[in-house]
Amino acid sequence: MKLVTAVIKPFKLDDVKQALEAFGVHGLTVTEASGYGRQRGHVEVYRGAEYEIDLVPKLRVEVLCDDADAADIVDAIVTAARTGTIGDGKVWVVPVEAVVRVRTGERGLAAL
Amino acid sequence: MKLVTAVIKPFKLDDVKQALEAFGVHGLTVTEASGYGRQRGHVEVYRGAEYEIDLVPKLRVEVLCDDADAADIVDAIVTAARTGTIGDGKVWVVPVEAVVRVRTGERGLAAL
Amino acid sequence: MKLVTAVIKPFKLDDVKQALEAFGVHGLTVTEASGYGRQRGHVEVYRGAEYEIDLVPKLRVEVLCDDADAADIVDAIVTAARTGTIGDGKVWVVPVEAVVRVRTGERGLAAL
Amino acid sequence: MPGDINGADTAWVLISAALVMLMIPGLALFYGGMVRVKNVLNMLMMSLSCLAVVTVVWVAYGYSLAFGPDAFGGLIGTLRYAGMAGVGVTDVTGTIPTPVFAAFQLMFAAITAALLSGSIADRARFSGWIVFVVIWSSLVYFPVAHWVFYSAHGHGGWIVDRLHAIDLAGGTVVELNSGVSGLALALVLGPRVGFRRDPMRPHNLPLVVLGAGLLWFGWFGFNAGSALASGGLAGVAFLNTQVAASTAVLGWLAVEKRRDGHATTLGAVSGAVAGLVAITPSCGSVNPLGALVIGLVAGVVCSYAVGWKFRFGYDDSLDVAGLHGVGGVVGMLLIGFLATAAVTGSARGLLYGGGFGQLGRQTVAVLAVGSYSFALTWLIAKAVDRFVGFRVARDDELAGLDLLVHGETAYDLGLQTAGVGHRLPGRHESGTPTRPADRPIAEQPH
Amino acid sequence: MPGDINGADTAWVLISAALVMLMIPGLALFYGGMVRVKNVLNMLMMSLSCLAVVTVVWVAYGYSLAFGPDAFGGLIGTLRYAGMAGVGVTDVTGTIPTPVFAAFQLMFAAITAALLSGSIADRARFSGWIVFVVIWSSLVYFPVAHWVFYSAHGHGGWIVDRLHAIDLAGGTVVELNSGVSGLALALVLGPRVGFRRDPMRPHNLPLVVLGAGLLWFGWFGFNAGSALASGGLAGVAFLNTQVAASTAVLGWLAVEKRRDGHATTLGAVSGAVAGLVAITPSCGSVNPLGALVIGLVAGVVCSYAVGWKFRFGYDDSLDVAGLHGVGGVVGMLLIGFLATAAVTGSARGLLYGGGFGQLGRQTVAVLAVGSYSFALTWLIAKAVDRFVGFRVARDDELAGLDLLVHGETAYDLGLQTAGVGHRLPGRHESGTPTRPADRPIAEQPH
Amino acid sequence: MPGDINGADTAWVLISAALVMLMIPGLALFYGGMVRVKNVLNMLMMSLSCLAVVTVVWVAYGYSLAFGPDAFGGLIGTLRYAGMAGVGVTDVTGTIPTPVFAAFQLMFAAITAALLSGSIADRARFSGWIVFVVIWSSLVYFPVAHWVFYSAHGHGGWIVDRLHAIDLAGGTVVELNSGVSGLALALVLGPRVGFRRDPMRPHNLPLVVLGAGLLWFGWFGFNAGSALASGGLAGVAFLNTQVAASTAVLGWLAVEKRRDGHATTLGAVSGAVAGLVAITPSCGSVNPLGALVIGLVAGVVCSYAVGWKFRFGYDDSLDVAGLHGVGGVVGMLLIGFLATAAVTGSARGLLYGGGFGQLGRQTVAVLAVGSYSFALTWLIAKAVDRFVGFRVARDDELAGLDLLVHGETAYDLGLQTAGVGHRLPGRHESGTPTRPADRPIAEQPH
Ligand SMILES: Nc1ncnc2c1ncn2[C@@H]1O[C@H](COP(=O)(O)OP(=O)(O)O)[C@@H](O)[C@H]1O
Ligand SMILES: Nc1ncnc2c1ncn2[C@@H]1O[C@H](COP(=O)(O)OP(=O)(O)O)[C@@H](O)[C@H]1O
Ligand SMILES: Nc1ncnc2c1ncn2[C@@H]1O[C@H](COP(=O)(O)OP(=O)(O)O)[C@@H](O)[C@H]1O
Repeated sequence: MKLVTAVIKPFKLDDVKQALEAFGVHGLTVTEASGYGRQRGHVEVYRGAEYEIDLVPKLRVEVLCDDADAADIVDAIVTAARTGTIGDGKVWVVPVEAVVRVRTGERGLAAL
Repeated sequence: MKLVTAVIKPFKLDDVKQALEAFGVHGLTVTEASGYGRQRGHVEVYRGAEYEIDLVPKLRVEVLCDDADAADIVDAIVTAARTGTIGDGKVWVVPVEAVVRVRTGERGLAAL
Repeated sequence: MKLVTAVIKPFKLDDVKQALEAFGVHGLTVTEASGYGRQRGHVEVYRGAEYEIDLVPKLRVEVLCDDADAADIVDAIVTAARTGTIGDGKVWVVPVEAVVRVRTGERGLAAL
Repeated sequence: MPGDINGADTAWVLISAALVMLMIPGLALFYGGMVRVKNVLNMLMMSLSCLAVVTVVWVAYGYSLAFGPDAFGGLIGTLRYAGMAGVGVTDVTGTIPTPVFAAFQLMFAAITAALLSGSIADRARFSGWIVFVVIWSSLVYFPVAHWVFYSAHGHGGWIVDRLHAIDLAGGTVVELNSGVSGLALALVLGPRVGFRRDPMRPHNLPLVVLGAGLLWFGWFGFNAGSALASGGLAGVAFLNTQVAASTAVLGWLAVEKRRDGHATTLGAVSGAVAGLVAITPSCGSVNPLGALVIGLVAGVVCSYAVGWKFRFGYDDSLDVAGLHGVGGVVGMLLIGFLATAAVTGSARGLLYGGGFGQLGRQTVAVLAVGSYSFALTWLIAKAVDRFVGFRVARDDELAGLDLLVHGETAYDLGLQTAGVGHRLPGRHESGTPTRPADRPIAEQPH
Repeated sequence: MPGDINGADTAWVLISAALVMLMIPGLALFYGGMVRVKNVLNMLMMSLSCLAVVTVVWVAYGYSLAFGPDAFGGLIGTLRYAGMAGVGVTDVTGTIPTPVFAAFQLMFAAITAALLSGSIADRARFSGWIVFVVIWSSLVYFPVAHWVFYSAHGHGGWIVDRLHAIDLAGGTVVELNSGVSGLALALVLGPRVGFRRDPMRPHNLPLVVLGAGLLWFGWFGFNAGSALASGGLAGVAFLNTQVAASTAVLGWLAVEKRRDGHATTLGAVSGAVAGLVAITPSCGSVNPLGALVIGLVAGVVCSYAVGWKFRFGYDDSLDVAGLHGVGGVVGMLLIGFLATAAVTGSARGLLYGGGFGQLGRQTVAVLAVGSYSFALTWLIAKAVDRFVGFRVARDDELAGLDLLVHGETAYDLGLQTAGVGHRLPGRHESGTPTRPADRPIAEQPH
Repeated sequence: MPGDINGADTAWVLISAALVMLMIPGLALFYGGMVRVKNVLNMLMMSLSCLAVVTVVWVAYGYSLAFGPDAFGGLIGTLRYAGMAGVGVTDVTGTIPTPVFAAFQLMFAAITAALLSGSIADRARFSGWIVFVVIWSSLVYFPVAHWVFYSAHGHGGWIVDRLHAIDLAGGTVVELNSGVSGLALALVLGPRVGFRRDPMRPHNLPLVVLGAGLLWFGWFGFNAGSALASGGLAGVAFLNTQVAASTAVLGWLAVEKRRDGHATTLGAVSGAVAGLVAITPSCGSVNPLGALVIGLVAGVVCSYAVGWKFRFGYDDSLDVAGLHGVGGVVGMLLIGFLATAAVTGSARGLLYGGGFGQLGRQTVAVLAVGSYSFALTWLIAKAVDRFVGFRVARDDELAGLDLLVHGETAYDLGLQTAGVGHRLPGRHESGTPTRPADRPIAEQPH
């Protein structure tokens, strides 16, 4: 099992969701986040003083999946989340040793 | 060391916390999240138009623990978070290579 | 590749960011979180009733990095985030199997 | 033969009526800010529904029950003015047009019902609440208003015109009445799940402060407007209102600082309300030094009174009994000590050489209104609970009322929903509501 | 020869003018709470800018166009009072000082423009909006105000003084006018990205309720202040305003409960506005029972009308046409049925034995103002779109207007920014703005 | 021999007093929305505490110091009216009951102290603040009010009655006074940690807009109420208030757009306040075209003035000096240019052929009040800092004042706390507070 985590631009969530559904993934968990990297924050001006707000709002999407699907899911997310402009985000994959569905106690693939 | 992550229904946090304390785990980190899976969101009606709000609010709980405790902690969480209705959430386990307590610099088990 | 996750006191974020920049890490993702451990929450009094608010606000910082840098990055964060008082937080390291930059599709180190 | 209209008095009562109306959204926000984030809208709707429902009842028959000629030996008014008969452009009450008087008094009826709702925050069925408001206004508010405010006509209301108790702006009718009724209601509905265990902190204190600010502002219309004339009495009532609210803030904060270690924002606004409540009956019978004392006593006493619910176990959620009940009694009784002939013209309290007479009259008024409204409210609430249902299911209470009762959530501040979710094809295209066939009805999110 | 100043009338119109002014921030919050979190400030700024811009236009020539002596056969006023000539300390209009009258009427002009903005929420260029407001006020608002309100002087305005249609407080000038113009504007700008697909839920319903509360409060000045005197007519108008708002709330909620299963908070406040809109023209010609009917009809009809946009595909974002257009028509036409001589003095509606005459006059007024303002607004909007640009780029719309247009975000409630970010060395140290040389200009965050 | 009460004047001043009172919660929200989320409640409490504390001081001796007969050659009033002696139901001041006058003036005293608090946001000890308010009101506000407003009685106050400077509504007493005192206070307390480095953005701009809306609304009572009569002068003051606020908004936004590239919401409301400040002294001496100029100049000048703190390094956190100090001076001096006999009756400014006389008088008033209040405030602040302590510890400042000083947090919008935490067994069960024995006292969360 793998955990695919994606940090994306907020308004791309809908596209990512549709891409995942098309792929057959029907669950995900989303967290509000903010980040910076090459994309720097924006400048706000208040009463004549300029401030750089470093952190840019992002969403952090987590998808648990079968080992075999991980690469395809990464590709699906990358394609759906891409705008081609700086700050599009990152996707990464982490190994998962166990997954349980709380409602039923099912484990492994059955828990997804 | 392991990292146990649980996505649960918000009002179950207290039960989960108590189960963990009973087990002897005295620390955790919580993030607000939202998710969907088999449980779809709810419908809101605004001025005569119906909208489906897909994402259902959840809490995301992280517990760092010793390798030996991981399975029991998963069980404790699953039991405490269960309502038996759809949307109860998932629990998963990820391997951790190092843990440090910021205050003291202690590492490994001593850091928990 | 590794994922370094740090739970820190909110007002220490700036110091952590500066430490990471000094080290040459130019990206990170931040989430609002709350947690408890040895540090218990605070007491609020409302209209004559005392409540203990268990969860203390924290920030959760994630940094993707090269295997070789992980240990140094952990150290940099620990040093920067330390106040020496209880509740300074935890830092942990998780193995990462793949990283992709959404904008370009670059993978691995090139994606950071 | 009606007298002449005085334009200045009319202008003052017109704006006072508007001020009292503003107290209702003010109260809605005051209460709404105090509940947990899952019940905000329900709390707002409990106040707003009073504004609408009581207005209709008032026009239909409420005004007439309260201000019609005596029926049943003065227990209530007749239906002579039902449907606003006798409330025309040229009708006059005292020195102001009757529609202005009727509008001013309407707002009192509406806010009193809204005040009640705080005692049963977070757990009442909305339909039960609406039915309760109609019955309670009819059987409790209008009679008590008749006893006290009907005197504005110069004949009638037994509490003010025969007993000669003093209650300028409704310390009995509005404050004591809502406080005691709120207590009865809280007893009938029982405590919230988690009462005495979970922290139930205000979810939005700036909203509470805003609500309190609007209440304070509107209370000038409530109290000084009750003089029904633009003159010296309104001026004294206005000044007293300001003074009592202020000393109550300080009294409450002093207790908190000493007892709890912190002077809280919730304490400051609670103190303000306690002071405003206590000065409501007394604003036209004491001087500013008296108001200073009344506010201070109200602030200190109420700061303790709101804690009684934890000791005795009734869940008066937003402290209607603790603030309006206790504050109302404080204000009524202190008139018996502090009334001064320099303001009242004749009546004098104990400290101004008037003996125990006035204090006795005030006590009788408190006991009469308090016991009547407690008993009636308890019966009405029981009946509503039995025949309509007054409390939501336990699971609904846990999940929160906003989504379940009103199908809405109060805030949507996140980015998550920016592009997420979609409008369902629905009634406006097809005439009948439809749902995508391939998915089950959504479960509620708990 | 001007008459004498009546101090009571003056006090009432002074405070009424302040009340109407408060409606503009009230509207700003009402609208601001309804849009998504990324466009809150833009919505607030669209209302606030009307307050500022229309005031300047009014002083320069607007008051004169609206209330100057007839030009072009009564189509508009002359420039005699441009620059507030003739609006001095001692000038009198009716029984009040002319500056008081001018201030009261100014607020009507400002809020009407602000009302419009709701129909094009989330997508308008700010510069285009400012230019539009100036032209629209000049070519649409001032003429229509001249037709209707100029009658306040006792001579002139063809709709009220010659046609003898009834419109006390601006059901045509303010409500119908803004509703129809809003529709034209929405058509010219086209729907938002995601209209009919994405949920565009209010981001902050307590803010919407607060806005609605301030609107309701201010509307007493709007309607009862329009009597321009502190007396019985103001009293009836006040009471009717309260009654119609209340029954409209109940009507709207009843429809929702039956149709959608939930009585919503947004429905309650929308109902209130619908009722207040419909009673605006009629508050001085019906009795409280008539107001009860008008509110109920407005609540029910508008609760359906706001859904038309989904069926027909125009994006009247915050329902300006559905509430103010439809509600205004409801109020104007029902006068034709419900006007009673007991209030008007003479004019009678169909149900009070007055025949079809008044209904016909009301219909003519509606058609005249409706068609004039639709046509003119459409032309002006097209012109602004062509020569200034009226709609933001698609990407800017997706990212949200607050950051892009105003360089701000509405809320900063998180801890993330507590110690993050830094002030740029800038203009205040060096005189000219600078940016760190080693980094590119920040991209906007989408 | 006191004159007769005029009911209309009384109604107008009564409602004006209520309007000015509303400015204080308005200001609290205006300021509260501007600070960071960790200090919201502290900011609200600094304003609210003024409302309470100044009221008590006013009743005790403040009214008498300000409006008692001259003591020390007119530097201040005597204690003749201490404890509200001579402020009874039948006492009259001018044409209104004395209690009404005393209540109206009380609100001015309270808001002036509240205004000050903005300059030391985020870092003041609450106890230090309370002590400061009492001393500052006594030694600075009441004397200056005596110099300027005492003239309302027709004899006395040297600035208005002997110097013949013009200041209708308190450009010196309220605006300049608070601005200059705010500057002194900011200098004594020193800048916040992170000043000139961290972004300290408003945490809730809709709250700021709401606060500004209430301020604007209340300012009509402040300015037009200062005419103390319901007539033409109140009308002109009202209209001028509206006009100046509007042009100041436009002036400020134009500067921002040109200088910074964005017209901000914070700029719009700051502009409004700047205009309202500048028209405060001048609203009763210029015509609407004069008001137009005054607003424009105030908006432009203040939009630059608020940036000076970054250049010179004093941390006037919410720009009390930049708005009220500078705006007050702008308003006072422009009277010297723009006063017109058509409004004043006699006094004329430079541009209306009055020569330099009036300008000189205005300048003297500004210098007298400015230097007096700067010097006194600096001394008082130093004394409070020394004997009570005026600044919180650095760590407390970093963690935020809400939790540390008031034991509360402003918002609790998350789901995290829905079922988390628990009430401690405590004082209400046992009489004395207890804490679970097995765990250490909770550390504060920083
Ligand atoms: N080293 C990193 N560790 C964790 N998150 C990162 C890292 N670098 C970037 N991110 C996340 O990815 C987002 C986009 O990265 P950025 O470098 O700005 O753009 P791009 O990937 O298009 O070059 C950032 O806002 C941040 O949330
Ligand atoms: N594949 C997945 N990856 C990550 N999170 C998931 C996944 N599937 C479900 N979740 C999370 O678990 C929650 C509950 O899952 P759901 O399928 O709705 O209910 P259940 O587990 O009871 O069948 C979701 O709201 C989501 O947050
Ligand atoms: N076992 C754990 N798993 C996950 N997070 C933890 C754990 N223990 C502590 N934390 C996080 O670390 C923070 C600080 O831990 P705490 O024990 O309070 O202080 P310290 O590390 O200084 O002893 C907590 O608020 C919580 O967010």
